[in-house]
Amino acid sequence: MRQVRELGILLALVLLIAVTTAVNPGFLAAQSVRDLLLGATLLTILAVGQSLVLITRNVDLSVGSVMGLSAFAVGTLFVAFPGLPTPVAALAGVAVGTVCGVVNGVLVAAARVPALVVTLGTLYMFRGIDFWWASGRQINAADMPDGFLGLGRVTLLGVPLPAVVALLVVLAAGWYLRNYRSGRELYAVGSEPQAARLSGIPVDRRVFAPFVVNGALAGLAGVLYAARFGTLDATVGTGMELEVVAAAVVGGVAIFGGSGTVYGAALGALLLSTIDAALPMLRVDSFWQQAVVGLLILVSIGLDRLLAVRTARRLRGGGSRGA
Amino acid sequence: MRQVRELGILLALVLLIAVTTAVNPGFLAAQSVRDLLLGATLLTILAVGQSLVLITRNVDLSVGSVMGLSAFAVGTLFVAFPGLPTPVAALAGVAVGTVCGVVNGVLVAAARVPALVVTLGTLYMFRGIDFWWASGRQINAADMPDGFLGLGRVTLLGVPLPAVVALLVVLAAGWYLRNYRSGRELYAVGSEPQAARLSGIPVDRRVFAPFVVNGALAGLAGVLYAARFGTLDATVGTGMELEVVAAAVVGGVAIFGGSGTVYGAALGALLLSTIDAALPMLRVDSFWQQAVVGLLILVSIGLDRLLAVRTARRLRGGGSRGA
Amino acid sequence: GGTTRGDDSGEGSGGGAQGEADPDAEIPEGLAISFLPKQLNNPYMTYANSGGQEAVEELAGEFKEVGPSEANASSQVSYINTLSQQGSDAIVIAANDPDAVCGALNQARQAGSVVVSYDSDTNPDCRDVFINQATAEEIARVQVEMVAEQIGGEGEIAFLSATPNATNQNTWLELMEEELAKDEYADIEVVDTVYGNDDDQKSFNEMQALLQSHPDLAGVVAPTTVGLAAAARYLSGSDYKGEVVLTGLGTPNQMQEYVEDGTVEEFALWDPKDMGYLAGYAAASLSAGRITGAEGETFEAGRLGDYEIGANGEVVLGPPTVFNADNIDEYDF
Amino acid sequence: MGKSFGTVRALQDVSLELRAGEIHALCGENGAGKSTLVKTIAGVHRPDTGHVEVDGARTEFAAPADAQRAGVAVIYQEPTLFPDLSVAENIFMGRQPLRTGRRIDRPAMRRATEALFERLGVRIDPDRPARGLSIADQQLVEIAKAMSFDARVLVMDEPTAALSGVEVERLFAVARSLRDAGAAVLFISHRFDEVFALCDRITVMRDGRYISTDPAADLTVAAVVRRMVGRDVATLFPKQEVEPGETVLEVEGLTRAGVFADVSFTVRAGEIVALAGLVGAGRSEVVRAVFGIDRYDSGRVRVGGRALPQGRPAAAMAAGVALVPEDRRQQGLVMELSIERNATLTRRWPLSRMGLLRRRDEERATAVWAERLRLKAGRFTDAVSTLSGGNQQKVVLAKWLATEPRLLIVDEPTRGIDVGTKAEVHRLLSELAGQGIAVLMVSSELPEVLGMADRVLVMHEGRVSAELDRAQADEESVMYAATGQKGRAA
Ligand SMILES: Nc1ncnc2c1ncn2[C@@H]1O[C@H](COP(=O)(O)OP(=O)(O)OP(=O)(O)O)[C@@H](O)[C@H]1O
Ligand SMILES: Nc1ncnc2c1ncn2[C@@H]1O[C@H](COP(=O)(O)OP(=O)(O)OP(=O)(O)O)[C@@H](O)[C@H]1O
Ligand SMILES: [Mg+2]
Ligand SMILES: [Mg+2]
Repeated sequence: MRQVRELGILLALVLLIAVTTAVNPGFLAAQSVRDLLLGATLLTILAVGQSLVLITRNVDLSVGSVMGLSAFAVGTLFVAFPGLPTPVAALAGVAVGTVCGVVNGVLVAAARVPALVVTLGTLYMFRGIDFWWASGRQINAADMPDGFLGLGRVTLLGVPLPAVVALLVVLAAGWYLRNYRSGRELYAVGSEPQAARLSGIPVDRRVFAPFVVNGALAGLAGVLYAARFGTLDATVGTGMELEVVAAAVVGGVAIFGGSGTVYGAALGALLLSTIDAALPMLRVDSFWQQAVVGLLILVSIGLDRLLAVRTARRLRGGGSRGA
Repeated sequence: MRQVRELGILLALVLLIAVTTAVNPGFLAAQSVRDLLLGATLLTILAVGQSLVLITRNVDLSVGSVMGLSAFAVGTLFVAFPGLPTPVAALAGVAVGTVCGVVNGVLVAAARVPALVVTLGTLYMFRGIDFWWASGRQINAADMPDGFLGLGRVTLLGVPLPAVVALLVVLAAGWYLRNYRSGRELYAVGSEPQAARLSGIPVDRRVFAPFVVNGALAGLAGVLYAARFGTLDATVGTGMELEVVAAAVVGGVAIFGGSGTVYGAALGALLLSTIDAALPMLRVDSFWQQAVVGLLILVSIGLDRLLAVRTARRLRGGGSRGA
Repeated sequence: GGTTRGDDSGEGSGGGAQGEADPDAEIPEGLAISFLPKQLNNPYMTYANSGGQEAVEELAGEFKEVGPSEANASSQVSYINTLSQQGSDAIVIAANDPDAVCGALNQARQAGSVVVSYDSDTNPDCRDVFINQATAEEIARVQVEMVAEQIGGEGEIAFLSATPNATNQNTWLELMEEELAKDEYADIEVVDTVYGNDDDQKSFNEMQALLQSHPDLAGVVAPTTVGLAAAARYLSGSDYKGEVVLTGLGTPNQMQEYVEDGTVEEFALWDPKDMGYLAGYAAASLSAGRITGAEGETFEAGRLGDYEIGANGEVVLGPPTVFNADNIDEYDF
Repeated sequence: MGKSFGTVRALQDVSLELRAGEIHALCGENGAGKSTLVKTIAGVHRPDTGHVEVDGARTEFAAPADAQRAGVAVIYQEPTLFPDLSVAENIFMGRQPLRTGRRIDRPAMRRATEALFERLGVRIDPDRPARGLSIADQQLVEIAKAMSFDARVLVMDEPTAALSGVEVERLFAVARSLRDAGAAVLFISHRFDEVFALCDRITVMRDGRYISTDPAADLTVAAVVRRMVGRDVATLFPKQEVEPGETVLEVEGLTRAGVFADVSFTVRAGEIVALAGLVGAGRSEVVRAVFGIDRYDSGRVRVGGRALPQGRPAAAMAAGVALVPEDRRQQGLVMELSIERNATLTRRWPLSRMGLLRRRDEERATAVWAERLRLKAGRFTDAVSTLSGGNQQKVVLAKWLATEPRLLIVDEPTRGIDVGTKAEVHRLLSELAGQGIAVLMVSSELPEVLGMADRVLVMHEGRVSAELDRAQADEESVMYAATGQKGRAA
């Protein structure tokens, strides 16, 4: 069933790319593939982190704020120490994200308050800290070293470095979830918290950790944001949370916890990013674009659904399941 | 237990008002109470509709778009027929919302796709239609009749008419949920969809109806938005969904369905609106305001939590199952 | 509103003057001139582009308007790429981000397009000319004049701005404070600056708090179109109507109701249509080689007359227009 | 009728005839297809072949609501309650009594609920939410719900699995009065004493096929078992005699206000101690507290001489304690995970190296246990939720037995398990005790208690009312203590 879910999304993605390329062959030109990958990088990384949290039946709405805060931190660091090596700055950004994740995790695991409410609170908190810190300042490309800004141009076998990083994140998270005991326990916790507790799983710790990892990944996304866009103010990442959760859910991660994979979430992120990138290429009338985004999401889901039903019927030899 | 939940929020609300009034006595002046009530009206109506959907273990992210579409429809109607009576325009707005709700409901109930994904799709769809329709136009106060724009100044026993409407909506929904079979069945469906189906509850219909009602209420909110703010373009209501879901959840409606009341949701909406209105009164530095909003949400929830734990302990201390 | 983002003119050598200008060159017919606003569905931008369309049509060119539905830099980049692929002669852009669009713009320029920025500038390195709607000094001066006159030269005033992070807003606020420091305004005191985030509800809340906290407040200046309309809407429905002066930057259509019902007497803004018109002429002149973007060059802009290019390749449209009951009906944006 | 789930053929050409005024028993091994048949009758599943006739007329139930309208009331094997709603609402959902304006009449609903509980002789507050009800209480609510239908056909899928003697008697009284009123009752149980005490005719199924239907009077237990299993089954309670070793579990003065009070006992290595008592006596609560799921107000728990901290199942596990809980659905199994994952959820340490799981080992371990417990499943990678009730119970057992504990606590270990496997489970428990493991067993099945236990602790209203050793314990003495009548035997 789960594999099917991902297949459906993959199919939708392939179809979309095929149609777009048919209309505008430029879509598969090296440059625009690179742009597409770079564009999907941030969303993918965030969707992976979010999936970990969602799998445990929680949610982290604060990711946009965390990413913004981390991006601004990296920028400020470069302003203060112009010659800072890129890895150090990157580490600092990730550290900022991790701290935010720890705050979320502690509040959720300790206070046993719905994660939605807690992270809504921290969404405003972190954003507020960002505002206060920035105090209206803006950090521009000129404030950051070229080596850092050029990260997107470094390629490995033709793939831009940030995309490679995103890929590694996906693979690592997927591998971990599948092959490690604590990874499997995340599913158990999200699927049936009671049963998980009874099986001796340290539920609080398993709820806590994904928030931290998600925070760290949001921090990483912030670093990549800074490198990619070069202009930073306190509003970076505003409203991102919805898209991130959507990418994960489109990719088959259940908001009710306990099911889904990070590969699916990554595919979801790729699909949403591709929709965004394909529309201008398809010369869709700009006034219609939003409507088309919505339509494409619905169609992808419909396709996915169709496939799932087909497979289920085949497996089951017909007949409904009902209960 | 459920009552306690609402008590906690009520307490947080009273505390907030008390502190703000102590700092700035003007907060309880007739004008600002009126403003506060008017300000909370939209969010309250939307939170009530959203609660109905949440109770059935679904969610409607498209409310902001629906509200925007309905508001723009009302404005366009006035531009086309300048002398239109207010009730007709209001009905038209509600009708637009209802149609959107029907679309959501059909897609969710028929396609059995997670509501989050469906309504994310329609969020873009409806917004896209709004964009295409507005095509960059803006509708201004001058385009609408004074009688309509003056709705907020009409009072009933000193309470502004829109607030009265919101109150009626809350009471009607609360009454319905508590006293009617179909209302109770919404809880059943959200609490355990499998069991609901086994009990012979028409699950699809019970999932469908709240989307329609929520659409109609979002339409109503659109009408009130038009009357209150007087300036309409295609971006009205963007990003509203998060605040609406948050209001309901802060008020004790579970995102996992099956529990919570619309009274709680309304209190949640009132709390969030009051936080927004109180901060400027408290002269909180603007760079800090966001952070303080977050902090206040966390504190309210903490308070609520504290009360709940207290009561639970008291309940348990005395006798067993109470049979 | 279209007034929220930076027209900060960064450093750099100014409009990349390449080659020599030939003031007498013919403007060819059929020039493809594409307007890329910050965001498509923004009435302000739509109105500005209608001026651009007027200019392009006068010059017998091909007018085109494309853009993202949300104001962000990354989607502008893909439009720039598409336009340059299509071989557009000129790109007229209101940048969502001064730097993020630079790479794409420079690629387009290498491919033969000329680039004009309007409303909000890009980094000067990656465009030929910037059409500045008005200088910040002028904008500040006009607003101070208006409020001073309306409150009778003395009393407490407050500012209602957009977001605390909006650079252009902050520049204007600073310049207004400087202006108010002059002797002629000695009796005017600025008591508060609040931020409505260009959100209706938030602006309502902030106005309400301002009025509650400063019982003697005489006037409010809102240098943002969204904020001004929201503040006017709030005032017109509250007990303070007629007691507190409100002025700032706003669009005539939005403000018409409030000027008519007496909530607002006067407010100002540049004419965005003229700005688009001027940008259209500048783009055509660049494309034809009449100008290169170097300081001191002049060009003719149809009904607006002649303009001179200033430092950094900037062309200033002129002083803001003041709107009041007498002239508000003549504008439609 | 026929019904398949993918490759699993749950029903093949099964026919069943229910007459008005009879109580009809349905017997079969775990996974024989009994519940599937019930669900097909109730309109939950649609049959692939065949059909349902009511009063001789062919009908098709597209949904459970249709079956309800036709007068078919069903108690499903797994309780289907709404945890967030009150008990009264659970019973009357969709059929609440109304007053003017089609409003729900809450007082009337409450009264009706109390009347139903009165008939069943149970005390449950109609206004409390269903969440937190013990599995037995849930089952009672289900029974009350089915009774409230006044149905012509009442189907009960293992309603007694979680109940003890007194409740079962009451349920039987209710079933008989329904029969006498002309209703048809279909009764499914793995307890033969009940089947023979209650039923008029018995239908046997095996592997999804219909085997036979005969009047109960013409059959013996042995005959039914032979038809179910297709062979003879060895003795039910193969108790091994073991010399108890040192004390493993020591519970002293354990008290939790309102639930249990001053509970003290010990369990020694190699010993099987049974906790007997009526439903709601607090037995499950005691073992949950011992294992660290629930907190307690006072008292002490020691394992192997060392005190166990409160409220930490992980610590209990580390000390070598295992608990097989009674509510497998909510507490024992992660329904959406595969059989394999569930079975190995508690013992990944031995199966993993540096935290890395080795799938092949996982598969092998599952296969071993599946073999030992005769698990009937399609593939081990299927979700547990697709297993039959009894087979789910086997997965829970496997999961905990595999941890090789010092102290094994089992709460209703054979609930819903068929005769063949039950013997297997008993043999297993006895074998474990023989290896020196201490076993604490909560059971509502008196024969099981008497057959298996070295010592019997009887609980009544939260207190230990008697402690009987193997020789002293008989049906009478245990029931006396369980119902709170002092005097004899104690
Ligand atoms: N939804 C389902 N999907 C796949 N297989 C199923 C499903 N429901 C039941 N089965 C399979 O059908 C077979 C019959 O199951 P059923 O629940 O009817 O057994 P049962 O006779 O009630 O057993 P028990 O005594 O253990 O309750 C089992 O092999 C089970 O695994
Ligand atoms: N979470 C809870 N909150 C309140 N009361 C509870 C809770 N869990 C159990 N109870 C009550 O505690 C009492 C003891 O229940 P327990 O489950 O221990 O009984 P038992 O002897 O094991 O019976 P059973 O045969 O039902 O398992 C019951 O009255 C039950 O209703
Ligand atoms: Mg069964
Ligand atoms: Mg029990």
